[in-house]
Amino acid sequence: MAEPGFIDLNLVASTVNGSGSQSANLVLTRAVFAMGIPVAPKNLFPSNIEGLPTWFYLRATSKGYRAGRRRADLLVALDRPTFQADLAKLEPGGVLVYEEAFGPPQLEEGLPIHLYPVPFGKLAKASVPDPDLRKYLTNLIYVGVVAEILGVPDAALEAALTQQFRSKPKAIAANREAIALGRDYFRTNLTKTDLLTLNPLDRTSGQLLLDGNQTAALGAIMGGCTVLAWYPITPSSSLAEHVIALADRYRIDPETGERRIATIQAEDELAAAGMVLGAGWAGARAMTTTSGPGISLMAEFVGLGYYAEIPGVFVDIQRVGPSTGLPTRTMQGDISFAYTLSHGDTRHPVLLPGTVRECYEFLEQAFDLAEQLQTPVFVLSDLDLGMNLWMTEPLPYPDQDFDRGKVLHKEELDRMVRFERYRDVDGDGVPWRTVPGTEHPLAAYFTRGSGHDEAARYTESEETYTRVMDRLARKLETGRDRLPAPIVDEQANGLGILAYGSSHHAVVEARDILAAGGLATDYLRLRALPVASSVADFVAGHSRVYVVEQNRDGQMQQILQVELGAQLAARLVSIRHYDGLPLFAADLVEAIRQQEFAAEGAPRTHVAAGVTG
Amino acid sequence: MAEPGFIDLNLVASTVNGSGSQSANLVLTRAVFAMGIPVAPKNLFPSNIEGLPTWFYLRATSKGYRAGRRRADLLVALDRPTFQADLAKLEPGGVLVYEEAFGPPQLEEGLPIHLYPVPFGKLAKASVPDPDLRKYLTNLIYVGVVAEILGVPDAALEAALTQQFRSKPKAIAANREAIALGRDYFRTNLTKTDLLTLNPLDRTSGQLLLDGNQTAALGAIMGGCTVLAWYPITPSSSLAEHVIALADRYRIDPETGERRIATIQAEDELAAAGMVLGAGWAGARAMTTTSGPGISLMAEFVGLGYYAEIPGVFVDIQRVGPSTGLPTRTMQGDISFAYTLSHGDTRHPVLLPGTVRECYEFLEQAFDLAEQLQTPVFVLSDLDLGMNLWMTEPLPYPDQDFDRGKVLHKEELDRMVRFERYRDVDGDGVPWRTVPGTEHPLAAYFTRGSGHDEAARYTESEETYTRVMDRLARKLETGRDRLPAPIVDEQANGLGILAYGSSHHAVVEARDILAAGGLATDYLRLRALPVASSVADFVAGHSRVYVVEQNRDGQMQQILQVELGAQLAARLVSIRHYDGLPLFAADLVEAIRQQEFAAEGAPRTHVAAGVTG
Amino acid sequence: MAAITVKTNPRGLSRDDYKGLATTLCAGCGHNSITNHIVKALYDHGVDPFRLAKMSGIGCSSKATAYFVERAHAFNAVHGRMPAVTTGAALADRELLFLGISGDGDTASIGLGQFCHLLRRNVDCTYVVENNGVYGLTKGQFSATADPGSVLRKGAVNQLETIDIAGLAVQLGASFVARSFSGDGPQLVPLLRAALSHRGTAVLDVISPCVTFNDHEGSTKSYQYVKEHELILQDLDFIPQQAEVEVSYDEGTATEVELHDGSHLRLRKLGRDHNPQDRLEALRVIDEGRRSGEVVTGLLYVNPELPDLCSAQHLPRIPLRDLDASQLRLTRDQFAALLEEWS
Amino acid sequence: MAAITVKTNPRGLSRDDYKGLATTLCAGCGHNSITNHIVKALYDHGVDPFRLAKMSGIGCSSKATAYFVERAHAFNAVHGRMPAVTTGAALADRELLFLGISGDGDTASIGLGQFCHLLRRNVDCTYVVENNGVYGLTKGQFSATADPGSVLRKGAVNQLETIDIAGLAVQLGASFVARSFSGDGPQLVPLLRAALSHRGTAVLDVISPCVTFNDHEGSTKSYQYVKEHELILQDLDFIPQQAEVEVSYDEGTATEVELHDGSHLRLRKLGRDHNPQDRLEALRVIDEGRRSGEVVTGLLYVNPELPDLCSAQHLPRIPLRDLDASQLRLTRDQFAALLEEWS
Ligand SMILES: Cc1ncc(C[n+]2csc(CCOP(=O)(O)OP(=O)(O)O)c2C)c(N)n1
Ligand SMILES: Cc1ncc(C[n+]2csc(CCOP(=O)(O)OP(=O)(O)O)c2C)c(N)n1
Ligand code: SF4
Ligand code: SF4
Ligand SMILES: [Mg+2]
Ligand SMILES: [Mg+2]
Repeated sequence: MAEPGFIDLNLVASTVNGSGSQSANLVLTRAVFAMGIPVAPKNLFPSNIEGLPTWFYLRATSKGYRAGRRRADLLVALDRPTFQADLAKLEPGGVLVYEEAFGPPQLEEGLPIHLYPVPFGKLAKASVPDPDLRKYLTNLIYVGVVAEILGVPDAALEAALTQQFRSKPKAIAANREAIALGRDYFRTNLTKTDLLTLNPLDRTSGQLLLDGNQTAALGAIMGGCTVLAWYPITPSSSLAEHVIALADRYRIDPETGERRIATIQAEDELAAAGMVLGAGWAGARAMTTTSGPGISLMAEFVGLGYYAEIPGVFVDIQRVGPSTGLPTRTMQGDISFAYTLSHGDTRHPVLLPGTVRECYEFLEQAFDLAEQLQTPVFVLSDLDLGMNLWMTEPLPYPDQDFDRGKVLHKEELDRMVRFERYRDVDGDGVPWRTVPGTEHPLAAYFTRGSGHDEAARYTESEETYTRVMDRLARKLETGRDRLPAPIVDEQANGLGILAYGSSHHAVVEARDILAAGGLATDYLRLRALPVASSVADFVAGHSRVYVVEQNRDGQMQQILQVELGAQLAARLVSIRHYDGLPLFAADLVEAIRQQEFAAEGAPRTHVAAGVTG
Repeated sequence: MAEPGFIDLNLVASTVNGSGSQSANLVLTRAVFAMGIPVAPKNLFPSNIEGLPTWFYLRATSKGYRAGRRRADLLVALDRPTFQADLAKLEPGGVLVYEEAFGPPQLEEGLPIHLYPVPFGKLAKASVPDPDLRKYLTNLIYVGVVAEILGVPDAALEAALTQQFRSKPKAIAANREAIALGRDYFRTNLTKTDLLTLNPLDRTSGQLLLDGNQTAALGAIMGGCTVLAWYPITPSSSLAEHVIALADRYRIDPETGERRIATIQAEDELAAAGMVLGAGWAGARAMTTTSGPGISLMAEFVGLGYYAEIPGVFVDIQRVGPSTGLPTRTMQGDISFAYTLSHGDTRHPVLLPGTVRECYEFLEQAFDLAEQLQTPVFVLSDLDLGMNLWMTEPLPYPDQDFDRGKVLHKEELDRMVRFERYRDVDGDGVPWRTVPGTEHPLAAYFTRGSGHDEAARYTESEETYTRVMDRLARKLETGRDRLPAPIVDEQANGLGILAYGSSHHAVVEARDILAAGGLATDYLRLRALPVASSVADFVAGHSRVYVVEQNRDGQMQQILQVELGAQLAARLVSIRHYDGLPLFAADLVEAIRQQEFAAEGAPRTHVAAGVTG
Repeated sequence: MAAITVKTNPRGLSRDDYKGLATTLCAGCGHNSITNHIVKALYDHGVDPFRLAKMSGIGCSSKATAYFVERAHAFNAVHGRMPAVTTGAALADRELLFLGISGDGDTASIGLGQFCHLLRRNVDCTYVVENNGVYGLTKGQFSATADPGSVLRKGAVNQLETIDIAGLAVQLGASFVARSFSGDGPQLVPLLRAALSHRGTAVLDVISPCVTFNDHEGSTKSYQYVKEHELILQDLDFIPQQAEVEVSYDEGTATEVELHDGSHLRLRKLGRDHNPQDRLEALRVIDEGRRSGEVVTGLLYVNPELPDLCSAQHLPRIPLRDLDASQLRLTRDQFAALLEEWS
Repeated sequence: MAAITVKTNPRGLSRDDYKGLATTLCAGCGHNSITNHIVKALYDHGVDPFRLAKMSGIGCSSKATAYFVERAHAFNAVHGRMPAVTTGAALADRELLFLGISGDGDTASIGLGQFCHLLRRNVDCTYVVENNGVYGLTKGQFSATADPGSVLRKGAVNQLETIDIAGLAVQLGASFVARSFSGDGPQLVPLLRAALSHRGTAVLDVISPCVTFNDHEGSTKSYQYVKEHELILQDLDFIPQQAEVEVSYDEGTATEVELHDGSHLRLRKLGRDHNPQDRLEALRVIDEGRRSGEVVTGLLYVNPELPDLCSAQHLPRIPLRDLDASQLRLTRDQFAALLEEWS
């Protein structure tokens, strides 16, 4: 631990889901956070409701890194079935807190591990009569033990408890006692042999701990979403449920009781997509939230939205595919599928938030973009961003009013002799539209997914078809540089890294490690598709650019190969992580070092499967 | 008309659909064919049942070209609404046969056109009392007129009629009279001022006139398809209906009356895809036939088929998208969408027939491939191949028995101690499977679209997930060179052309024209995805390779850019035709010449929208 | 030029104002007759073209929205998915009058799931199924409403159970269900007007023969068959809200249903008694018809009380698109307080 | 070690041979009880594990196929699409015994269209809906079978009509429809066995409380509610084909339904008369229960005569996969003749 105040501690708690461990994990997280120490919690839970193993990763760093770390300095083992296997997660020299009843762990010879057996079950039994409550509080006992080991003060725990149980303060007492139980047990029965400790810092003041689905929901509300049509699917459900909760608080007219948003649980994702298009066509700001399987089911409707030019916001909280895949693991696997979703020639704007703040901002902007470009707009987040808590600066209040795009009302129509729905009058590929209900004889037009001309009349004419398709391509060009621009950190190093979405956080840390190792890198974080024109400049400015992403096939790598053209494509090196865990900096560093020190001859565009943790 | 016996005549008949014109067009086609003259008929019909304009293109060439030509040497105008507009289709010096009642055409000054007004309506009225029959026979009258103009002998017409009305010979007489009516009218009332004439050749003997859906249906039957689950959609319906017709003739057991195939009209394409997977899982050879919108709806199920490794044949007779698009026009627009259909990392074998013979062969092979690779296999044909008649050599009887792939039966299991459904025992990425109903305790396994290990057990393990996904990637590599190999015509010319599917026929003709103009080209016809390894060699052997395809976004061009890598990608020049008409050689020639004679500076990978006819 | 007087409706619009483009459907297609009845109903009803939204899926039937009221917005969606699109549009602007046209394939085959859920939500719209028992646009395959044993022109016999759209709708608890026949304007027009006045989903299952693919001997959706097997439940009159009752009629034989907007549908019974407010009764007549092969037409079931989706969602009367940032965003204070609460 | 005798069924298999993996569902989940009843029914019925095919969609309920008969093949499809997969598999091998497990979300929300068409085709399978009125696996949102007015734990009230799976099935003409309760083995086991003996689609709508998300006050799918509102139509005994009738019973109170394989289901009436071969009668008891809030359980409707899909398709008895090229291809002569005809 070099400089004073340096902290990089990684705790892993192995419990079973549905046992209330989540709440204990949160209390610990908030307590460390309350000590002014930056935290990065990650929850690895099973696709099931109760009784299966679940792992909680809590990383605390003075540098404020948001990525996780693979190995644990402190492992809390409360789940018998995984007890032995979990030991592999321990760093040598690490600390093991475990249920005494499991018996001593089988550790490989001479592995220097600090063992703290604790009779969690017994302790709980002795003090908590009700079995359900007991199961729950057992987890709090571990918080007490850990607090004692790491030196987390009661004040911090108290702050955490108040925040946690804001809505039901009555529960605080019981939780407090359970924590004390753990602390006391350690004090009286065990002696600290390890050196792990957390000293307070001042690096969290003004920061919030939020998950990306929560901030995205607020973004949707602030973006003026008035129709939410969704179908439950992990990991997107909580986004919709947050929108509904916010709507119940902020969208109900106190006088009339009217609700200024429609929130419909559709019968499936096809229907949800159709409702979004119907609502967008009628002028509402509509969105749907889903994950991979839902995107597949929305394919036909999204093609209709593209060709008939109907605004709509499609949020995909990505999980591991293909098919049902691993519903509770994270991946960036729908990038290329969403980008050109539906049969025929199509292409859609895709926003790629990389932080919980951007989950908020991009959702808010997505509605403007959808109406400006009159087309379905995708927002691709993922389980890691959406369902884990992240430390973030406060969210900004929007500084601009809505931009509803090119909509003609009665007043404008009064001044016109002719209205043609699909005529490119401004040369930017974006036509003007009217909405049903406009009281004017020029307003009406016929919306269809079949061939149509500028006046929205049915046609099978080859010239007209081609003209319309060329305009649609132009329209996306108009969009290209209106989308969130890449964020570039460039000091004219020869080596570049290009990443997007939640991979960002591992890149930040990896760059520090690489730089410390003498390998300085520049960095471009892509925030939308189609790729901004500036990306070509970045790639042109570097002899080699690592394209970092979380999927097997290097989907963004492929998109870049096409959009940047062959010359620049030759400089791209694909790094792929696809095991369902968030990307770890160490894996990324290793992959880049492997490459950099690989035989010059090796074809750089054929990195084998890449990083797989 | 250089060499003796040279013929290149293009006739366009403009009629209304549902009027029986189709039958007249066919008689004329077969008559010319019977004269030993190669024909290439193309039907441009509306997406409607009756009363809208429809154009019939009949090209006759001594060279036996299969592609069409844009301009008409002889225009038959029987549809008043399009009369004037149709005149633009006429070559200068061409011949116009039209309904006298339309009055004389407005032709631009001095355009040398041969006019033959014919009172079709009057003639029909005079001789055919029944109005419905009259409407129908009016079209036959035009056949007579044209026969007289071009010198098509009665013998040829007679042969055509017998073939056409094989099933209902009674109809022949009336048709014959109507034809005679036209011929006589021309003889007695008009004098031939043009020079168009068709002299008999001997270039059609042993050849057949078949459409690709018909041959594909036979391929499916010969390939051992036992379950057809489909949902009607133009232009694929006739394929399914041909399968059903063939099944009714050849799959019914004369004794028992049992039908050796199930043909189910599903409620939609999702269901059709699900039925295919269910049947494939249970060991049947199952297929579905659809077009673009159906592919979109099958996305989720195809992802399941990929991840759970279930064989199935998915036939897409491509039409113009996006969305409903132009249902009765042709395009190669679903290439990239089908190739990686479904969310997450997926990739599917895609067969690309370029002739009606290949529609037969590839369908027959698709069932073997699907079972060998245990995955959904796509066959991408299009409306032009599927619904137009093509001159073809006879179809070969299959020379091999079915290859059912790696299936374990009771007998093999008896000799095994353990069976694991997803274990790569042979190192080719293809595991062994059993089917339900196998009477053995080792046989059963659990099929799912969620995470699974080699033994088909549920798992969320990151290592296992990655291992399985890597094997799936390997499996496709195994498939890569088992798929139909590219057909290469190479004489070490610097310039290459790469095309696939129905574009082939325009390429053949374009190469002749280019060569005649001193521009010799080599040619590779791609017949499957993923691209065979030999494609890289072809591209490496040429300074420039034109990638010719029928879609807006250069979908194959993009796939090649990715699969060939940056170095080779730099040599590809994209030529895109996407107006819904079949590709014409002249357009292709023009596009290539434009490129070849373009300023060296011009970036070759940025051909603007490309050929749009 | 001398002024010529055109007959107009209360809204001051002429019949022509409700016309659409020329049909491209086959001559004699039942769908064309339905189009004409719709024009009359909209004209008589004095519907405001600017508030009318014409919805449809894909099929010959679904094309029909182009053939009436050219001055109204229309949305021709994808095959079988009109219900979802209509639901979204209805949420966005509950003041629009939605008239949906679908086919039996569009509704009972690919669209069945969405159709059922539309009814479950009781979205405020009129949903006309132009039911010919076949897929017209794809050239005559059986649809899911084909009756068992009915025969295609080329001889194929339907082996499967039929899906009775009206019966299904009643069973699912739809709030307005009627069946009619494209050839019966006097019955269809009042039913259409009643449907327009009803708040909630009004299903009209209208037998509409396909002259090209399903009008032959052996079809149960042919003109001939319906003429011979139609069992008409009631004589219907639509009485607009304003109009005071002129026609006097002998008690007992007639009943009236008051609709949501205060207008009435008067039913004069023919032959059998049928109480259209009794769901079980409706299920029975439909089931009996199904067994006897009779085509039971008329108002089968109505429940004017069932709240429609927008009411259940407590949506404001004004279209959602007209809400501005000040009505949709948290205030700066609320925003700050929320973040505070989240911190 | 001394030989221990294990009780076995006629097939010589022990109860354990019908066990599956340990459940991962919540303790107390109704689905687990249903799994136990299924194990008993399969054991009693002497089902051949090698001929059993376990089908399901996605949901807690759909996971249940892993928890019985580990030695049988299983297909856990995508959400709501099990009917299509089952249809395809049933066509491929009509000798397999299909047992499908689904949930109310899987069947009545996303899967409703496929479910209806499965019934229409009368695919030979047993289709169990483990109906808890919510989406368990996604943590407790309402499903389409939630009753109007029922309340979620967090207080949300369902505004929409319920989709009554049994009522819907009867209306669509399904050939076997029953409703039961996860807590009522004595009723569910004979119903399951009858379903297995029935040829065609046998729908069992089984109320199966979700203890985690929908077992509270205000839920109409809770143990408490069902116990208080269950209306049982009959006492049921399943009598295998072989077994001669031992139990004597007083005439009049009991009737028997002969099933396709010759076995019988004996119904001893409780309280009201119900003829399960009368569709209208079935529609009535369901509709009445719906109004009164009673959960009507028992055999609601059965029609052993309706041909199943494979029969309608005239498929051979042997699995289609066992047909070889000589049975599937045209002969060389036929092939040549066909091309000749095409030329
Ligand atoms: C997803 C999809 N599948 C198939 C089709 C092809 N298709 C167009 S219309 C139609 C059926 C129309 O039948 P129906 O709804 O009864 O209308 P009708 O033509 O009989 O009036 C079908 C299958 C399509 N357009 N989209
Ligand atoms: C296409 C798709 N959409 C959504 C989901 C998420 N999902 C999984 S299970 C489920 C609902 C399960 O409810 P139900 O069928 O009633 O089963 P239960 O868990 O209540 O037994 C949903 C929506 C999914 N897996 N696939
Ligand atoms: S095909 Fe049938 S449904 Fe379609 S327009 Fe013609 S008659 Fe009408
Ligand atoms: S969540 Fe509900 S349905 Fe799912 S396992 Fe638990 S109790 Fe059963
Ligand atoms: Mg129809
Ligand atoms: Mg449920």
